[in-house]
Amino acid sequence: MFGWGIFKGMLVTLWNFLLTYFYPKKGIFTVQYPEKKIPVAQRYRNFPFLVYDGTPHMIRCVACKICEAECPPKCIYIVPEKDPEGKVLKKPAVFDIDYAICMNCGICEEVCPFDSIYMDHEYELSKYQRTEDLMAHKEELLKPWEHFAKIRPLDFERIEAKRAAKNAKAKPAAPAESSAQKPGPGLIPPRQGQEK
Amino acid sequence: MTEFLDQIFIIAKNGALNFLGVFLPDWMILLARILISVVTLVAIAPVVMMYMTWLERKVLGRIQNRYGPNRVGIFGLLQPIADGIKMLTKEDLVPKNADKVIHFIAPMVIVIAPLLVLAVLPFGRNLIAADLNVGLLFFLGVSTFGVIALFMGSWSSKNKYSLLGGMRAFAQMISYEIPMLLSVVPVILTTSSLSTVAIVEAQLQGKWFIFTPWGGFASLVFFLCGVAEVNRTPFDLPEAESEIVAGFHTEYSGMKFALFYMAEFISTFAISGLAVTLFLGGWDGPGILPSWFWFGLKTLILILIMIWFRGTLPRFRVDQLMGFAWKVFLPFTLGNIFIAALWVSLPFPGNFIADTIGITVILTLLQVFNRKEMPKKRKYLCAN
Amino acid sequence: MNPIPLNHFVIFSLFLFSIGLYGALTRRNVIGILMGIELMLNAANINLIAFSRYVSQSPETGQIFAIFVIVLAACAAAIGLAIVLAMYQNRKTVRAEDIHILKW
Amino acid sequence: MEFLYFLAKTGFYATALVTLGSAVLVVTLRNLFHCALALILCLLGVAATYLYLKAEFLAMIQILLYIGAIMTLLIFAIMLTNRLADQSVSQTNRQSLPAFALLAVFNVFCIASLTAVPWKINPASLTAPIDAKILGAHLMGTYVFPFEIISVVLIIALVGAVILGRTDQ
Repeated sequence: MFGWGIFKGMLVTLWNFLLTYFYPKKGIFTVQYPEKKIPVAQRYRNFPFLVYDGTPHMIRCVACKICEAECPPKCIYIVPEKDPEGKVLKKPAVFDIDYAICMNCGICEEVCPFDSIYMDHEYELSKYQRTEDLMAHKEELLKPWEHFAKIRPLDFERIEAKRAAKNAKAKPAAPAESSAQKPGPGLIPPRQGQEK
Repeated sequence: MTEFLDQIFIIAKNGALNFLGVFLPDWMILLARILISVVTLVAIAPVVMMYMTWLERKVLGRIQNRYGPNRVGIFGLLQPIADGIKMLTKEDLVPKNADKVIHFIAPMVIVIAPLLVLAVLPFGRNLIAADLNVGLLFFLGVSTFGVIALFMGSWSSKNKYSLLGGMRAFAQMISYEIPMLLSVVPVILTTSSLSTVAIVEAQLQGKWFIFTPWGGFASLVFFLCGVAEVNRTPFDLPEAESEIVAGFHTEYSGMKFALFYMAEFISTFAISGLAVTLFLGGWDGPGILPSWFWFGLKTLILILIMIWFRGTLPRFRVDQLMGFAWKVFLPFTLGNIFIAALWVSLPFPGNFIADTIGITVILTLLQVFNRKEMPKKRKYLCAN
Repeated sequence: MNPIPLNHFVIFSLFLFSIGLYGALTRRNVIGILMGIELMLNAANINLIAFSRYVSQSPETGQIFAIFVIVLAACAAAIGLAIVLAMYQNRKTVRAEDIHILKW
Repeated sequence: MEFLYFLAKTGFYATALVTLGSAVLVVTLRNLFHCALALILCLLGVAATYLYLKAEFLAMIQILLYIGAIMTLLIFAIMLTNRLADQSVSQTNRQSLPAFALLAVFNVFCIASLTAVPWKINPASLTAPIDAKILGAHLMGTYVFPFEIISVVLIIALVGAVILGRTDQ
């Protein structure tokens, strides 16, 4: 019959229209953004942040500049602290990451031997000025280690285990060799599992 | 109580006039009587238009499994006001070598046509602005005005796309106006009067024309021609963004563009109102609820159907668009007039049989002659 | 309430007719001439209806004639514009002066 | 109520002025499209005069047929032939002055003779209501023969127009 296709098409839209009212779970999937946010996956990575234990002075970074060398777009800038006599200390005085250039590849996280820089989950980063505001200085980068535990619990356990093993080995002053990687409970966490 | 509710607007108007009558000469009262109905119509039309845009965006959203606007106001109810302000504050461009005078007048003239049509619609029992005894002809005459204004807009902006869009809109509206005219003739034939109030009175107590065999098809044709007359999907080729930039209102921005938009929505309201008056029994409904409520409800249903069309149907190609009007609608409406004549002249059992035979004959003839254009049944190879 | 005197209608249609005639006589563009003719036909219509309303015994005759005049004006306009289009396509001109020799 | 009838009569003279004004515009404007729009305004004025003569059906037919059909045709023709109609050259040919003089004389002569005639006003037909039904009855009754001939003429005219206007492929 002539208009049969049109009729079936109209029924499909009517069905969707009614679905959104009477059976919203199946029908409508819009998330009202500012009020509710879609949870981010654990392995999601955005701009890096520096870790400190306890107080911001106890910064883990020792200004070894490996990440500065390894960073492909060269967006990290480190100046180590000097004590009054001019001896270089093992703490960064200036640690800048240019968010405008950083392509959040995560290489600095992998090469850092002191577990001091990790990729963050923070994505609401809109600023007014492209040059000044996007240049993140040390103070803005510093975040407590508990923050890392909150956003990436699985990696947190794996790194804690690794650090604990290293400390235990260092204490009896045995020569440190790289301990076998403890097989974590599967590196890619299933999506549902992250809501612990 | 229902009688009071039904005539509430008339009582309010008479009350106001009696109050004014105290200190105004009587001829001024006559002018005031006319002025009140005119002012209410001209005030209500833009409000109706604003909230039709809101309704359209909400319903379209829901069809596409998303919420419509819900940020401005509780359910996005202030969204039309926000749109209005946006349109007012937008810069108003006039192309350099455009025909300044006509470019300025066109949006004004295009809004006049649908507003004039509202004067003839019977919103409720004796709730009509101007009860002309040539009401229906007035509507059809004035709807040709929109065509001319549309062409003024597209011709004066001296832009190839708007001229092309204007030409297509011009051709489409003319070729859909004739079937619309002819689909109204059976209604005039049965009620033997052109006044819209008489037409509604002929359909009281549920004897709506849509239930008669010729009425059902004539209302379908009238409604589809109305959709085409208003340039809405699936006949919205002239102002489709994908084909020719924005058709005839390419060179318009700011408030002038909003006027084109307003004209489209008010004529949507007017045409669905008229379809209700002609075929769905105007304000006829069970007595409990007031008469103007029934008119509003039926018009709302028709507007929702038009929005439903917009949410589902793809757009016509130009030649299909024209071919559909001339090859399907026109022959059908011509035959339909003959069937309506049969319906009026024959006694009760005879006219049903005659009409059904007549309609089946016409439909089969249409199918046979349009065999070439009808899309073949597509066989999808990977269907099984 | 005395109605509008008949003479006013007659003078009004006379003016309209003379403007139309002036347009038809002096317009250079052929479509301008057609517009002049439309004006003259309208003036005639006004006279028909005015006289049928004021003077004649059966007032509807004037209106029926006016309907016939409108229909014939439509035919005249259709044929006139078809001729204009044919002229435009063959002789590439729209001016009335260029068509002054009877042969092609 | 007297004031209202006065208002109605002045209304007629206002419409007459507007119509004559737009008629003059039709004849004098350079841009043909502006002429067409002035003609539309003039036709509307004529429709308004029909309303003053209590011929509503005619007024609506005028708007529907004249503005809806004939003017649309005219605007199509203007648009199709617009490329050649250059506005620089003067739009009126040489006969404009003699034509104007002749017409002025003709007008003066007509007005003098017309106003002198005492028209025999028939008051009955002034208020006789004429609506679509009576017109239809007469069209189908006493005037059915011209009605049929008109439809034949229309068909012939339209077929002729199509043949004339058709560009031979």
